[in-house]
Amino acid sequence: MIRIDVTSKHYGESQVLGPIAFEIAKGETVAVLGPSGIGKSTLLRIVAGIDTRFEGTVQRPARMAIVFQEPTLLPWRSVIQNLTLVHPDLSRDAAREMLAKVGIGDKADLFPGQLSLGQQRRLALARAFAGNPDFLIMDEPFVSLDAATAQTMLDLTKTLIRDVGPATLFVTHARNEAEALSARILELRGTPATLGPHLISAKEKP
Amino acid sequence: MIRIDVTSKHYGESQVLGPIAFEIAKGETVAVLGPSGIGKSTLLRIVAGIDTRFEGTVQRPARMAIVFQEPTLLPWRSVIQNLTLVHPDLSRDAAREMLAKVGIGDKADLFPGQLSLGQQRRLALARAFAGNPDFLIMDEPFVSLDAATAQTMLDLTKTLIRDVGPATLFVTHARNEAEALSARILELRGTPATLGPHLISAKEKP
Amino acid sequence: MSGRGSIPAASLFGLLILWTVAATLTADPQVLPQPWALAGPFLRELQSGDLLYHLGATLLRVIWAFALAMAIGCALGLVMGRFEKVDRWLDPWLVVFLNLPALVLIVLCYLWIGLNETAAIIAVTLNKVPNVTTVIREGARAFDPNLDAMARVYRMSAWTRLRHVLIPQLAPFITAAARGGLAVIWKIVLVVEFLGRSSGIGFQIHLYFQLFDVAMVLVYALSFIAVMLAVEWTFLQPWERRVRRWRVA
Amino acid sequence: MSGRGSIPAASLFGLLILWTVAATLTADPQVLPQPWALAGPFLRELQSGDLLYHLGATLLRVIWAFALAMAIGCALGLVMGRFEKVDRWLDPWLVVFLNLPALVLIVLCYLWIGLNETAAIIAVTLNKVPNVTTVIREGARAFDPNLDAMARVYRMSAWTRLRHVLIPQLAPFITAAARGGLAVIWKIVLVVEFLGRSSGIGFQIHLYFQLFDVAMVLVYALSFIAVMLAVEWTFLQPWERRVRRWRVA
Amino acid sequence: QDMPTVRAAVLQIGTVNWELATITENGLDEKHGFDLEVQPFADNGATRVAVEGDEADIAVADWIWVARQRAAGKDYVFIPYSRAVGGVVVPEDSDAQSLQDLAGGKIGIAGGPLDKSWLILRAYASREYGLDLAGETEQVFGAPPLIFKSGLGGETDGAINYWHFLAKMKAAGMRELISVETAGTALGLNPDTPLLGYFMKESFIEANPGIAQAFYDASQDAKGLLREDDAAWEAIRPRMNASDDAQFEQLKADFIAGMPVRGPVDLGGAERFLELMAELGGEDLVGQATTVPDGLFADVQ
Ligand SMILES: Nc1ncnc2c1ncn2[C@@H]1O[C@H](COP(=O)(O)OP(=O)(O)OP(=O)(O)O)[C@@H](O)[C@H]1O
Ligand SMILES: Nc1ncnc2c1ncn2[C@@H]1O[C@H](COP(=O)(O)OP(=O)(O)OP(=O)(O)O)[C@@H](O)[C@H]1O
Ligand SMILES: [Mg+2]
Ligand SMILES: [Mg+2]
Repeated sequence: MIRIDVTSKHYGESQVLGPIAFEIAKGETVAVLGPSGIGKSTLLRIVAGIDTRFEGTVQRPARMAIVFQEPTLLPWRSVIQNLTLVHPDLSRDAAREMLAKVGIGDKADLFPGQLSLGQQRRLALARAFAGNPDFLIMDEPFVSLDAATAQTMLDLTKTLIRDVGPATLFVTHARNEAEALSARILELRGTPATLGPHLISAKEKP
Repeated sequence: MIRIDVTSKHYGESQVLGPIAFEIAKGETVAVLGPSGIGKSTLLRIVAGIDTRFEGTVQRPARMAIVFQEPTLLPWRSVIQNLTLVHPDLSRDAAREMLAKVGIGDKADLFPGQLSLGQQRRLALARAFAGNPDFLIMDEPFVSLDAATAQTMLDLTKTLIRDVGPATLFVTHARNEAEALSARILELRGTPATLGPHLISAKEKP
Repeated sequence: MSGRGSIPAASLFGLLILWTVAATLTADPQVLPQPWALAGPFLRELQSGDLLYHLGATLLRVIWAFALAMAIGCALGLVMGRFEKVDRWLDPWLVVFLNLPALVLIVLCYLWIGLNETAAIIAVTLNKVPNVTTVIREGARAFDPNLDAMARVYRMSAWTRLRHVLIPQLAPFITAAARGGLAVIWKIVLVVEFLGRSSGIGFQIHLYFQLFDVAMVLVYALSFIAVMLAVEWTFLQPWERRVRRWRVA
Repeated sequence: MSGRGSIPAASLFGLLILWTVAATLTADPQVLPQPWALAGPFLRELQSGDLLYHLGATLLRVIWAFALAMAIGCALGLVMGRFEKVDRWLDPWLVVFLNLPALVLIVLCYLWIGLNETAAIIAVTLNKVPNVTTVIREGARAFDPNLDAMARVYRMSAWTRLRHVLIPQLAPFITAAARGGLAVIWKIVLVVEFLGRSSGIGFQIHLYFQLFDVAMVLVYALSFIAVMLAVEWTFLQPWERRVRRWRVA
Repeated sequence: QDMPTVRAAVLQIGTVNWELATITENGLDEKHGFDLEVQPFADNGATRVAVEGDEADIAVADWIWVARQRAAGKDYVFIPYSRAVGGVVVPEDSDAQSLQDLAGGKIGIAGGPLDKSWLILRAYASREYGLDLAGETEQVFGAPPLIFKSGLGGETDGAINYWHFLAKMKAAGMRELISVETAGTALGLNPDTPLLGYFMKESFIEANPGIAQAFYDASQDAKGLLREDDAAWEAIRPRMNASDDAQFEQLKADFIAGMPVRGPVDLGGAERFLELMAELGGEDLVGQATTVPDGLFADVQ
């Protein structure tokens, strides 16, 4: 069970986040929507425990996986090492298989800098999926991909959620992605940002 | 008049681009489509003159502006300096106005690292628009933005094209963006990538 | 600001205590005098004007050599780091000059140019340039190619590129070279002074070492260190804080 | 490989020509002998075994001091660069030790520990540690916070983080410190040897300098430089190429 | 006025300064028709670089060194100054009675393996006791102050140092085991051969005829003053860095004892000395000067 209770978050003088509280149950998927610059990434960093300079409390499990808004790979290690170093338990074969799933199976021995940006993003996704996390955090995971590839990634995410059952929190601008993952939708609004009025979540719709 | 005539482009042993030839007239807009990893960014870098290790020739004007797939800002200079240093002729007032247009007018004195990724991308757009270029090159310029902001950016681009009339070459995964800019569409396909069979361009449609 | 100043003060005080303990354990003022035993000799040298005279002489040499070595070293390092071809050609020279003993260079300079200030400064500069060059070269090799491409496409002028694109990326290397550089220069100035000048801290230190007057050796050494601490705190660190602002913001 | 080797060779040959010209202009073999005039003395020293003996002694000291100084300096620099608090406390000490004249440290070491090998190596190490620390600290301050966050969230082990996240970022700083470091260490070893050892290149150089025998001074200095060139080409540069592969790919 | 200037490059703390200061302070330079200008340096090597680089006209060295340079083609000429040489001192409570007793021990030596005192003592030990001093002892070569300190601290069993450090060591209670003079005499060397002296370039003498003699006269006058007049010592006492009266007296006595007699150098004695040095130090020490080069010693009366 993940419990988020942020009272406020300031950068210097300016307050970015107001009171934001919600919970995510095991196996549940939550999507955060909101315009650019509202504070979605800030919220995710707080939830992930990267940013600790805020008022409030966050309860989270230990086994987490994150997909940042930018790929954030180790440019000096090969593509496959970017999986195996982060997940020491992952065998090389499993790593290769994971790379193949995201469509960069033939790039295992290149450096990340030799991938296209879309391929780097998929590697970051592979890294997040490979660990069978209890809590999956993703910041706009499917942008910069063509429609077909984005669909593949979305399907992969669905499979992971079905098989491993992590709590999932992700940011997106595309409402259809949230719906595809049957996510509860939280919308950030205003300055400082707070959760908008409860929207009909994808789950409740049918 | 911009004339691109690439015979081939290799990375090491593997050939990424096959023969690709096209022209862009002054005031014309060309959109490049294709799946992730096909070679769109590679092509754009060749056209911009950043990558010179290819077979073929490119004719381009001197006054160019580029929006990379990643923001590529000077992190150690303030947001406004990222405009004024690149465009020494741009007055501070004009720069502020430009920032306001892309919706980050209040961030002029922050460092780029203090912006959200979407705001950084908009700064990169502002930088490209501010120079009144003869040739505008953009690599997935409108991703990572919410629908409303993306629309604003699209409108700004339209205005620039109408007022300044640059030749424009841009990569996108969203066919509707290409249509909104009335662009001629080029589709990259295959390995090595070549131009797909001629598609009905947005212009020709009506 | 007062909070910022108090830790260094406390830290230096700790060093003083350590020294006192060491001196008490040594129990031989000829080997290591107590810190307060230096007050007398210090005031004496200060009043006689000797201290300031020699300190001034050394500082002048250090400043000249530092400015020259940094300018030449940065330029060379930048060029060698950016242009592989030049690097291939100059690299062996760099290794040779890097490892040429200070003594050899200094003596050759003195014999060629004469026992004068010019020779002293050139000798120090020649000794130091390879050090600066190696550090800056590493920095230049680590440049971000994307920013380079951006600067090229937007046709930024050479000067703007240097000042706003390249130097900020080099900043940590420049501070490392400058800080380590001052220290190395001053070590070489000591050798230069002791080999052929009639003034300067190095001259005095060797003199008093010959006389086995450790107190005076320390008085002179510490005077220079005090100046260096002042330089650290009034120039280097504020400058560093300024150029690092974007990182912490 | 042959292409790679030929430029350094040509470059060294150019240096040799420069030397010949300088020697011809100097026209005084006692000030600067012709390069080939060193062949005789070199062979003599080689055959008598003196050269190898002293070279060995110096190399042993250099290796020890280098290993110690790099290990301690990297650790200190890493900690100071990452933890602002520690940095605040230790920074003044760093400046003091950075600027403490080699002579003072060496003499104190000899007086405390005795005129022996341990004292010599400790003296060199103490002289060099602050230099390494300053360079590495700059590197540690420039770490990418995003990679840090990634490593934290994925709970990478401390060792993996050090080896695969931190050290690769430090690589240019480590090479700069190592390369400059070897050079500085060897300069200090020379002083150490001349002040209180009975073997080593520094000892020989000072001996022959006292005799004004420039040829022998050069024979010994160049022998060490030759070793350093070999180290550059067989260790440092291949290592550097390896860790830089990802940049050029 | 057209009095020639003589620029002397000396160690700031060198004992030669005592003599030079006596010369300038008593106007002995003007009396002999030149103007003495003293340039202090911190290292012996520096003084030699100064003369070689024509920044100074004279400096101090031992004549073996000057002979070596002359044989190598330099036009250096030697003017006697002092025959003061060192000796071996041992701690007060040491059991050592002769060099033999140092076998197996550790000797601190200032000036390196080619130090003349060390070489003479080695020859003496081998002649007298059949002892290979270099082989049977451990040598620690070091800067004079370090040898001084480690000698006093008992870290070494014996110490060979420059004479003014020896004087201080003796003043501190250390005992002279044997002086180099005694050893040299036993080896058949002429103890009156002055080892240390000034050297200047022949070209300088040619440009200033009579300058060598004039300088020698001034030096001799100064020595005379110092030999006879305690006031002259008081005048230079501040330069002597004697921390107490005992040191002062020891330094004074040893300085006077080291004054060579006036007159030309005994060439025969010099030749024997050089031979011995060549035998002991080999080419490392004497270079190509296997015999005393012609014109090495200035023609002074
Ligand atoms: N270090 C900082 N200092 C000051 N302001 C900051 C800092 N980091 C972020 N901000 C501000 O906080 C706000 C929220 O940023 P955040 O990155 O969370 O936005 P976001 O919702 O993720 O936007 P996007 O969709 O563009 O990624 C922005 O307005 C940004 O300017
Ligand atoms: N330096 C390099 N070395 C080897 N291969 C490279 C290098 N750079 C790019 N590639 C390969 O070239 C291909 C095209 O890359 P490019 O960045 O042009 O793709 P793209 O079409 O822009 O994709 P995306 O939509 O994901 O940005 C990719 O398969 C990539 O792996
Ligand atoms: Mg964001
Ligand atoms: Mg791309």
